[in-house]
Parts: sequence; structure tokens; C-alpha cells
Amino acid sequence: MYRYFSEIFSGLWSLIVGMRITLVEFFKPNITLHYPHQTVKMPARYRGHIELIADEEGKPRCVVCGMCEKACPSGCITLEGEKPEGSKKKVLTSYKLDFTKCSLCGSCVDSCNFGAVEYSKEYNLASTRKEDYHFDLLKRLEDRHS
Amino acid sequence: MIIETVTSQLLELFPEYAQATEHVVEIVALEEQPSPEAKKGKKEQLVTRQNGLKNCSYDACGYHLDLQLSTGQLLAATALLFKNGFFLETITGVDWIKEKQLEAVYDFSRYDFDLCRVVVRTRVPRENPAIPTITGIYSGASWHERETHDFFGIKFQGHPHLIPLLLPEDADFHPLLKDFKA
Amino acid sequence: MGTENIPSALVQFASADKLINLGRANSLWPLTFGIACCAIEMMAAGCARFDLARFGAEVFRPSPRQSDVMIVAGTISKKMAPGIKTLYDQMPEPKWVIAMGNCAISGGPFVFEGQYGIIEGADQFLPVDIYIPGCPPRPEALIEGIIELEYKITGWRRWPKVTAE
Amino acid sequence: MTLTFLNIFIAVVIAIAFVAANAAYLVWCERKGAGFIQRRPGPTENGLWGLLQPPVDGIKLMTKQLMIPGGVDKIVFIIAPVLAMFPTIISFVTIPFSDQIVAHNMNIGLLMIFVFGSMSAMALLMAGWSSRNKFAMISSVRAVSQAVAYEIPMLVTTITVVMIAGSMDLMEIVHKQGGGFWHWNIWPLQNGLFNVLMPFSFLIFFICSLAETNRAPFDLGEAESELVAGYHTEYSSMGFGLFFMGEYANIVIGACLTTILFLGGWDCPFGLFPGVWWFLLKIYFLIFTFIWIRWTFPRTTIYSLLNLSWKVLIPISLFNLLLTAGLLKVF
Amino acid sequence: MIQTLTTPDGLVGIIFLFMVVVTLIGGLVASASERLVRAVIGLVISFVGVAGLYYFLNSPFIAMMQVLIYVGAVAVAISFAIMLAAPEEKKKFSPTNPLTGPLGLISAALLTSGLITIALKTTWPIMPKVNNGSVKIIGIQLLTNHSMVFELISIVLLIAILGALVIARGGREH
Amino acid sequence: MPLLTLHNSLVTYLVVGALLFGMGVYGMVTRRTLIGMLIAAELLLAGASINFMAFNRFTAPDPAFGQIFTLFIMAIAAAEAAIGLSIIVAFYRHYKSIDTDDAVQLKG
Amino acid sequence: MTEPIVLQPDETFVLNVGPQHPATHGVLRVKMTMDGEYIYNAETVIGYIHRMHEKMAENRTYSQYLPNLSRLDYLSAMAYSHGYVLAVEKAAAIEVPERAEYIRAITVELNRISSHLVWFGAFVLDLGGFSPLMYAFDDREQILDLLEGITGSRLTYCYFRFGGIYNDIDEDFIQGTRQFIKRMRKALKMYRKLVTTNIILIKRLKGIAPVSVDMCQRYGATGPVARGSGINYDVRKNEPYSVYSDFDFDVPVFTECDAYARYNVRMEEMEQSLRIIEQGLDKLPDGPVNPEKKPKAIKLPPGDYYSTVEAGRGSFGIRIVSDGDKNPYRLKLRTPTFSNMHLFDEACRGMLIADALAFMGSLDLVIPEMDR
Repeated sequence: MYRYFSEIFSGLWSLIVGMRITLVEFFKPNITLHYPHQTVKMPARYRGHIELIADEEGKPRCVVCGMCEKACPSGCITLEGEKPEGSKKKVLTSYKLDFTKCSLCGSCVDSCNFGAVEYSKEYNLASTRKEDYHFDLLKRLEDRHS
Repeated sequence: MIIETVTSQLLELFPEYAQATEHVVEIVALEEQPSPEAKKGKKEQLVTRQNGLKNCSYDACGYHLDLQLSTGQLLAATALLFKNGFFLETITGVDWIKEKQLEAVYDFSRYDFDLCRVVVRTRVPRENPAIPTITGIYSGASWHERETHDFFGIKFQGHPHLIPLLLPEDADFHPLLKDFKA
Repeated sequence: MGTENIPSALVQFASADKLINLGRANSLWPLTFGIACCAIEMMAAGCARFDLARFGAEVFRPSPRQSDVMIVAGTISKKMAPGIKTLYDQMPEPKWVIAMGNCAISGGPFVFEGQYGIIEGADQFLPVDIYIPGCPPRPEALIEGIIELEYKITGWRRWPKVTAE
Repeated sequence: MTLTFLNIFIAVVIAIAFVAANAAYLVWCERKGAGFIQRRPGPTENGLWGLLQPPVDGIKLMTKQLMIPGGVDKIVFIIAPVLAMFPTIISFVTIPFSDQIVAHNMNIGLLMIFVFGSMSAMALLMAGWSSRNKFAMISSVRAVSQAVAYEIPMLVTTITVVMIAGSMDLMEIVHKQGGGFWHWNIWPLQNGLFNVLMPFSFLIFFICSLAETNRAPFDLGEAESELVAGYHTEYSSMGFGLFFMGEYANIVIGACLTTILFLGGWDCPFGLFPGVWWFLLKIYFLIFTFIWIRWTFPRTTIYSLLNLSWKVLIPISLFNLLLTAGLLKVF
Repeated sequence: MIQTLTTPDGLVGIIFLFMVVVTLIGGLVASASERLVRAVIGLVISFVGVAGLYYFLNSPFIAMMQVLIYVGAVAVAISFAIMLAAPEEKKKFSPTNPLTGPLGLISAALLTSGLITIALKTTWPIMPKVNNGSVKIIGIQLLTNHSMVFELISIVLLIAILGALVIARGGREH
Repeated sequence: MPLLTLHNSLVTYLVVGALLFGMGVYGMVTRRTLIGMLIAAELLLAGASINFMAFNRFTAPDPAFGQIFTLFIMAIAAAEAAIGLSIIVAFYRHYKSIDTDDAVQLKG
Repeated sequence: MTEPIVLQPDETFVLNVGPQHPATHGVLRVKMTMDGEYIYNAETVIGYIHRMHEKMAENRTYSQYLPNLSRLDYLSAMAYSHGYVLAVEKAAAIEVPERAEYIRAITVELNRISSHLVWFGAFVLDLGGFSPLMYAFDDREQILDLLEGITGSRLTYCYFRFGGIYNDIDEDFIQGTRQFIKRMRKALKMYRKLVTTNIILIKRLKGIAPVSVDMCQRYGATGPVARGSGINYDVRKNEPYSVYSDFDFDVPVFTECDAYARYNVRMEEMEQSLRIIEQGLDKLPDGPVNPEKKPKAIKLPPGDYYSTVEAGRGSFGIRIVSDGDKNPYRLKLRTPTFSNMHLFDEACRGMLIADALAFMGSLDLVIPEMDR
């Protein structure tokens, strides 16, 4: 009999304790980030899709060594370059990133010995077309610099 | 120490590995894998690992005992391990396509602090891979065996429910075989 | 093209249509259906920090009959695809599909030569409306996807566009 | 006779409006309340504080395709949501909001509410059965057995109150509790007799009304993690909407009844404003408690639920019935 | 005609007719539908109608009890039994005797017409309204003049509960 | 408008009661399942109760007798349903059928 | 205790739970043969999210395979990557700087807490309580912010590299982590009051779903499932790897074998993880986080390597069979949920469906990790 009543009362008490906690939470300010109105700054190391880095003249630093292409586990990167006449270095003619296959592992940035690629901070991509994510990074670079 | 206990019990069970354990170990260590040259096709002769019990360095490869045995001895060895308080970590297969063999690998470990990891392997020909099931001893082997069957097509004889586990129900391909083409 | 010759309805309820579309766009109830990694970010988007509820989209319905939008959040295996198709068919019109994460868009990192198990993108068997890339996308991206879907339904974007710096 | 019918007719219309508005905005309250408890704001973007959310949801639900899955028993499938909603609305007719505002006072008003409450069990059963869905079936069987089990302690507690008031007339019951909040049935002191068990009776009644309305922690009927969406798994569009509204209408009924039976109805503890506002204040406080409880506790199982009913609630309420009867006889 | 309809009295008449129709349609569904669950639903509809009739007969209490007991309890119990026993519906209406249907129809028609004839032919002594719809009278009568009924109800219900428990238990053990 | 004043005449109720009774009889004869028969029985009882109530309202000297009798009938019906249904369930468990013809074993 | 009930097989029906079902945490299907609300028999059907990790390993180089490990178990991605890099480092004999190992341990434990927090929320959600999920995710967001600050990703970190880590931690991370420890201790106290001592939860979990020691052994259950059955088995203690032998922490073991024991094990584990992180931050040595010479193309000597770590859900083993090439010849992932889930079929017989789903929740399932 004693156990019967003590169980009822301790049970009730645990319920009341729980309700007190949620009541306190009810009056606490909420922690929500109101996204389209407020945004959070991405940390410096945030890994978005990759972007090319330009040198001082606005040309890509990339030397078309193809290390990133080789390092990429899912084969998102295709780049082409050509050697213009009278130049020693290869010049990048196209750098295509298929972001829809990317796993954001960072192998490409790790493998680049020339510091030619970086992560972008784009974190809120959404579109009605899949093709929007087949980036032409060279074009994006030019757009940024024009 | 459990390692010694298990070793002696295993050797008691399979006396063919009993004579001169160390001797066997040496030979086995040499012949364990096909050498890289064999892989590259420079050397035609393939060296297949012989059955035997091997003491391994835990620091180098992560287990203590490595026992390769013939298919018929598997159940006895498993029962022995079960009696000694081992639990089944996993079962998997390896496709040795050069040797035309499939290998089933059983990993055992223990819950207590007397650490001992045992690997049991058995090899079967690729054309007719059949291995007795150990579900009678370890119920948990059921899924592992089904998975191995999925991937390699090894038939576990006596398994109560050998249908595809990870692959779709009607799958008839074995994707982890080296000659698998999607 | 033949489609251009369809006569338009004699009486048009333009404003009513607009109202209905507004209603639909602001009460998108997703199906409780997580497949893999992205599902966790989907949960995170529904939780306190990001709170999909602000857009009236927090009512995750477990039954497809009551949901409006299916968020395909994860890799679609060949074994699972018929199930997803069934779920989609069970949803009442009008219905939308959001492909969240690279796996749902194109198979993502799990596409390789000789793959045998996955479908390379939800759009192979579902009419996908919104693609949200990322592996996994941040919850903001999912919110952006919902906003984008509302834009698609109503043709009117009510919220400012956020550009990441 | 004639006039009463007309009255009832008008009252039903008003009741429908009241119920619909209440149900719609209770959903909003629930979402907001849940949000605040969970450190988030709830709906905010649609209208000020998300106040346009219910109409928006309503538009969406109404314009959604009404699916009748293959293999269901069509007639039953369609009748069930109506039956879930309709009786609840009727019950509003007898509820006195103040000593003037009552649609149709009956001398057996209390009984009437229970009668129409009992009809919803049938609706759940019909919905579950006709859906041809095992989850829906299990869920409806659960919901009904739960409703039946909790009707017993609920009725016994109600009888206690009826004995104290000497009437089944809701107005009469409230009148008996008039004159200061220490006369309310929730307190031990009433009519000059001292009954210690009354607060527990109140608690029992409250728990039972939680269970009767299938609210958490007793929402076994729609236990999401077990039975998908419960008995309305197969319902889409407004079919689902009616169930949804029926649930909230039931909550309002439960809160009204608890207020009338135990919290003195429109009786004001201190007369700041007219009684009807006190009544509304009380019922909305109770509704808030419903919401508060729902977002605090996990769900019980069917067994602990029945155990609770048979081992705790029924003995205590029966004992209270005897005690009250004795006290009434002696004094 | 329209004027009569719009008066309160007319409205009452319409509601009464509606109740009668509901009762009869429900009864028809209950007795003639092929599926048992529909029959139960017919029963429910019919009893709601009957409760309405009781209300017109100045006995709201009985009307309430009718709904409470039949709709809230009996119909639910029957539905449960149907679900538990899950009878195969196809098998049911292949009568072994093809005469069953017509036979039932004839006997029912005979009985009904007989009853109706009696009801119409007899001149019933109409008394002034004695029943004012109060619950109190029923209560007092139940505990004084008709206390036997009260006792009988108690005993019947007690026995029913015990019997149901015993029988259902027995089934479980099997 | 005689149609609209029907609720004030005893005969109406008697006719409705008779019709319900007839439906009950029809159901009793044609139904071949125990549950179906139970449903028909409920209809029979309802028909009878309507008569009781009608007489109570229009002819009886005692203000409550008909009502009390109807209450009694309800109690009986409830009891009958409880017992009947438990028998049906037990019977079903035993024979996996609720068809009356399958109950021949009861004859011995 | 739920006694197994003698059931009649001919009164059963099949209830198909999943692949889309709120309680299955992903795409898992359980074909339950039910007798009323009791489970007569259950057959788990998995493979709905089989992502061919093992086949991919044979097609990728060792370092290209790294991102896969984060997707294997997305909730405790760090631990799985840890297992993999440890295995490769062991086989290729790569030295790891001590600082890197400490950072690994800290991040793994942080990740373990975040994983347990998701489990906690989802489990209570399974039991019908919604708010704890929100609180848990709120606390988890703190961890994610910390980890995102150093790794750049919220869920699939790819933080470990062979021989070291991707990036050194900064002062922000250390300060943030210390603050988080304080916050988390408070939060755990709150969870105890709100959930652990709640009478409804206790009624639902105590004595439910017993898993005996014998069953654990037969099925190879590890992690909190085994520890909830009184088996003192934690890879971090039993075969210490990395720098775990430097830390002073307890392995919570409960002998009740029921769902409540498993629940308590995980709650206790979060506190122990906090202790490890605290010690790790205190003891954190200075120095580089990557070896002098970064190993470029990794080739393992031919052989067979096995390595185990304690992941969020149990012991995660990885077997690499190498033939000396730059791709693994065969890579086998031994995932804990696979074994833990397998015992569900046997253990849930005779249980109520509600209890079975509580049981499923107490196993802490991550389906992609099981299906691989």
C-alpha cells in the first residue's frame, strides 16, 4: 500500500518537475536564426564549392597541372589548358566543376600546390534546375573580376 | 592468457598443424600472399597460402591468431571459440581471382580485458563455393553470411534463410567479385 | 508545337488562383522521410536553430496522404526507388519534390564506374522541382529551397535573397 | 418545444462558427506554444506572428486533392470524419459561457455532452476500419479501448460532482459553486463539508479528458512513431482536416467541462470583469495546460495507460464517490 | 404551404420527418446490407433517429441513454466483434436455401402490415400529456414504484459482465 | 398540413415501430451470421421500445412507466450484446467461423 | 519484464513497418508478424540504403576513400574516419604527431556527444516526447559550430588525414569547447530532470526489451547495447588506441539489460566524453599536427590489416586486404549497428509493438552505417 501511494506521488512529482522545466523554457527567449532576415557568417574554413583564385591581374593562378582532377574522388573536375605560342606555362581555358557530384572533401584544395583553388562561402544554393550546378569556374572568376 | 589457451586447444583439435607450430608459421608468413610481382604478371607461378595457425603481431596487423583451415574444420573451430567466450565480429569474403579461390574470413574477439583477436579463414574454389554455416553456433552469423553470399556468391550450406540481404530481393549478381561488371 | 494550341479556360479566376497558390505555398507540409545524411540536416532545419516552422513548413506528416512536399534527402538505392515512387504516388495533388543533397540530385559521391546499387538522381523517376546541392547542404539551403519552391508556386518571392560573401 | 428547436438550430450555427474559429486558432496556439517551449518562435512569416497560418493551412487543405484510396469502404470512409466532427459541435450547444450566454440549457446537459462524446469513438472505429490499413486499424482499436476505459473514472468523478450539485444541469452546477473560489469543486471546502479527495478528483477528471481527447501523453491512437498517422493515415485533404478540427474541438469541450465541473464556470474569484471572460480565461488556461503537457512528456504505452485507469484512477474516484456520498448523507 | 414550412411549427415537423426517414433508412441498411460493418453503421444511424423520436416523445433522458448505450457501447462492441472475428464477406450471402430471402420478406411484410393495421384501426384513448420530460420523475419512480426493475437491471448487468468475462476468458485459454 | 403535425399523433410512432420491427424480423430470417442476427435483434427491440415510449407519451396514466421499461430494454440489450458478442468471439476462436450453419457441433 | 507469450500463429497478420516509417530512422523495413499488438515474429529487411562503400574502396585510392568514411555513419563521422586512418597508418607505419592524436581524440569525443544527442532526441521522439529533441539539437548545434569552425563542415567532416589532421585547431575552438563543456554539464542535468526521472519514460523503458549477455555474444553486439547488458567492453579501454590510454575516464556499465540501461549508458557516456575532452584540452601538447613529410600516394605493403575503434554505436572494425597496389584489394567495414540490429529479430518476439519500437530506438540505429 505504501509503495502504491509513494509511486503515485513520486510519479506525479517527476511530472511536475518536467512541466516546470518546460515552463521555464517557454519564457526564455528563443534561439532561432531568422534566416532570410538574419544570416550567420560562415567560418573562415567553411567548405562550399570550390572557386578559382585570381592573381593580381585577374587571371587564374592555375597552371593546369591536373592534380585536383586526379585527387577528386568522384571526378567532378574537368579542366583544360593550352600552351599559347611563345609561352612556357600552360594557360587555363576551361575549368568545369560538376558540383552535384562533389562530396566537399577538400582533396582538390589539399592537392593544389599552387594555391589556385579555394572554397567559396556559398552555403544557400537552391534552384529549379540541376544544370545550375555545373559551374564554369573560369567564367565565374571573370564575372567576379569584371 | 587466453591466446595460449586457444592456441593449445586449437592445436589439440587440429593435430595436423600441431607438429612444429613455429615451423609452420615461418613458412606461412613467407607464402602468405601472392607477391606484388605475381600480381603484375611477371611471375606465372602463384603462391597460395597453406592452411595453418599463425601467431601474428597485434601491433602490425591488428589480430593475434590467424588460422586458415579447410572447410570441413570450420564448425569445430568455431564451436571451440564460442566455448571460450569469443563473440563474432564479422564475416567477410575475399575474391582471390588469380588463384581462382574465394576466401571467407571470420573475425572473433572477446569482451573482457584478456585481449585476443582470432581470424579464421577458409578457402573454397571459385566455381563451387560452398561453406558450412555457423549460424547454429553464432546466431548473429546469419546476416553476415547472407551479406557474404550477396557479395561473393558463397553458398553457406545449411543456412536457414539465404536470401539477398543488402541487395534487392531478386538480385542474382555478386558485385564484389573481381570480374563483376555492372 | 501542339501544346501551344490549348484554348485557355473561358472564365478565369485569377485572383482566386493566386490566393490558392499563396495558401499552398505557405503551408508546405513535408513528408517525414529521411534517407541518409541530409535527413539529419533536414531535422536540424526543423529544429530550434533554423526552425522551418516560421514558414509554416514544420508539420512533418508521417503519412504521404497528408503531405505536400517530399524532401528526398539522401542516396536513392535501387532497392529503395520503387518505395519512393509509391510514396510519391500516394501523395495527393498538388505535390512537389525537393531533391536535397548531391546524392538526390545526381547520385553524388556514390557514382563510380561499375556502380550497381544506386539511382543517379531523383529526377530519373520523379519530377523534381527544387535541387539543393551540397553534401549535405546547410539547413539554410533547405530553407532557401522552400523559399524557392514558394517562388515557383506563386511566382512571387517574398523574402530577400541572401548572397553569401 | 418549437422554440427550443429554433434555438438549437441557431445555436448549432453559432457553435459551428465558434468551433471552427477555435479549432483553427488552437492549432496556431499549439504551434506557437510548442515553439516557445522548444526555444523557437513557431510560425512567424505568414502575417503578424504567423497569425495568417491557419487560414493558409485551411486554403491548402481545402484545395488539396481528396484521395480515396483503392480498396476502402467508400461510404464509411467518407462518413467517419463527419461523424468525428459533428457530435462535438452539437455538444457546444449546452455549454453555458455565463449565466446569460447559453445556447440551450438542458436539465441533462451534462449527460448530453457525454452522449455526443461517446459518438466519436464510433467515428474512430469507422475511420480505422474503412481505411484498409493495418496501422489505422490498430490505432482505432487502441483509441476506442482507451476511450472506453477512461470513460469509467470520468463518469464516476462526474457523478461525484453531480451529487454535490444535485443536478445534471450545467447552469445549476455552476450556480452551486458561486460565491468565491473556495466554493469551487476543486477545493476540499464546499457546501460546508470537507472533502480532501476533491483536488484528486479534479486531477483524475483532467487526466481523463486528456485521454478521452487522445492528447499526449495518451495519444496512442495517433502514436506517430508506431502507427504512422494513426486512424487518419489514409485521409487526405479535408477528411484529415475534419479529424484535426474534431480533435481540437474535443479539447475545447474537455476544457469547458473541466471548468464547469471543477473550476466554478464563469464564477469570478474577484470581479474584475464579467463572468464570461473568466470562463474563457479558465478554459484557455486549461487548453494551454493541454498544450504544455503535450510538449513535455513522452507517450505512455497502452498497458500503462490501462493500468493507470484501473489501478489508480478508478479506485480513487470510486473511493471519492463513496466519501462524498457519505459526507452528503451525514451533513 | 411555404408559409407553414417557414413557421417554427413547420420546421419541427420537418425535423420530425427527417428523424423518421433517418430511422427507417438506417433500419433498412442494418437489415439488408451485405456487409456486416455497414449493417452496424445502419444500426447506428437508425438509433440516432430513434433517439430523435424519443426526444419528440418528451423524453430527452431516454433519448440520451439510447445514444449513449447503443451508439457509444453496443455498436462499438459489435464492431469490435466483427473486427475480431473478421468474417469473410463473400461467403455469407450464398444462402443454402434460395427461399430464405423471399421467406424473410414475406414474413416480415405480413407481420408489419398486421401491426400497422392494428395501429391504424384501433382508436387509442388519448390521454393528456402526463410526461413532462423530467428526469426526476423517472428517478423517483425507478426507486419507488418500479424498484423491481431497478434491481433486475442491476442483476442482469452484473450477470452479463460476469458471463461475458467467463466466456471470453475461455476462448482465450483455448 | 397533416404531414408536418405527424409528430403529435400516436399512430405515426406505432407505424415506425412496426416498420423497424418488420426490418428486424427480416434480418433475423435472412442473416446467417450470429452478429447479423444480433443486429436484427437490436432492431426488434428498438421497434418495441418505440411502442412503449409512444404509449407512455400518449395514453399511459403513469408518467414514467414506459420510459422505465425502455430503460429496462436497453439494459437487456446491452447485456445481450455483451454476452452475445463474447459468445461469438469465443465461438469464432473455436471454430474460426461465425456462420450459424457451422455451429452444428452444438447439437451434440 | 515482458514474458514471452504463447501465441497462436494462425491468428496473426503481417505488419509492414517501413521502409518509410517515422520510427525506423531512415529506410529500414521490419516485417512484423503480429498477434494483435504482440509481435509473433519479426524479419528485418535492410539494404535500402546500400551505398556500395566496399566496392568503392576497390576503385579508389586510399586517400580518395577518406570522404566515404564520413558518410558511413554521418552522426559520428569522426570516429569512423579515425578508424580508417588508424588502420592505414598502422599498415603503412606512418608516425602521427602527438598533438594531432590529441586533437583527434577531442574531436571524436565531441562528435560522440553530438551523435548521442541526436540519439537522445530521436529516442525520446520515438517515445512521443518532442521537446527534448529540440533541446538536444540546440546543444548539438554548439558542437557543430565548433567543429565547423575547424573543419569547415557540419556533418561530414573529412578532418583526418593520414599522419595528421586537415588543419590545426585555434584558440576560438579551445575556448568554445571549454564553454561548451560547462553548458553541456548543465544541459545533462536538465535532461536528467526532464526525461530520465520522468515516470512515463521509466515505465516505458524499465524491464523492456531485455538483451542477455549470451545474446550479445551470439550476435556480437558491442557498444552501449553490450554495456547496457552488463558487458564491460569498450574498445577505448580494452585495446587502447590513439591516446586514449592517457585519459582517465570510466566505462559506464549497467547490468539491468533493459532499454533503460542502454539509455543510461549513453547518458553516462556523454558525461565521460566531456571528461575526456576536458583532459584532452588540458594536456594538449604543442607541436605540428602533420608529419614533416606528408605522405603523398599511399601504398600499403601486401597483407591483411584489421583495426578497431569505439564509434558512437559500438566497435567499428575495418579490415584492409592489400596487394601492394594504390587501391585496397578488399576493404571490409565491420559496423556495430549491423550486429546490434540483428538481435532485434530474436529479441522482439512476444513484445508489444510500442515496446519493440522503444527497443529499436534504444539500439541507436543509423541505417546507412548498417547497409554500407
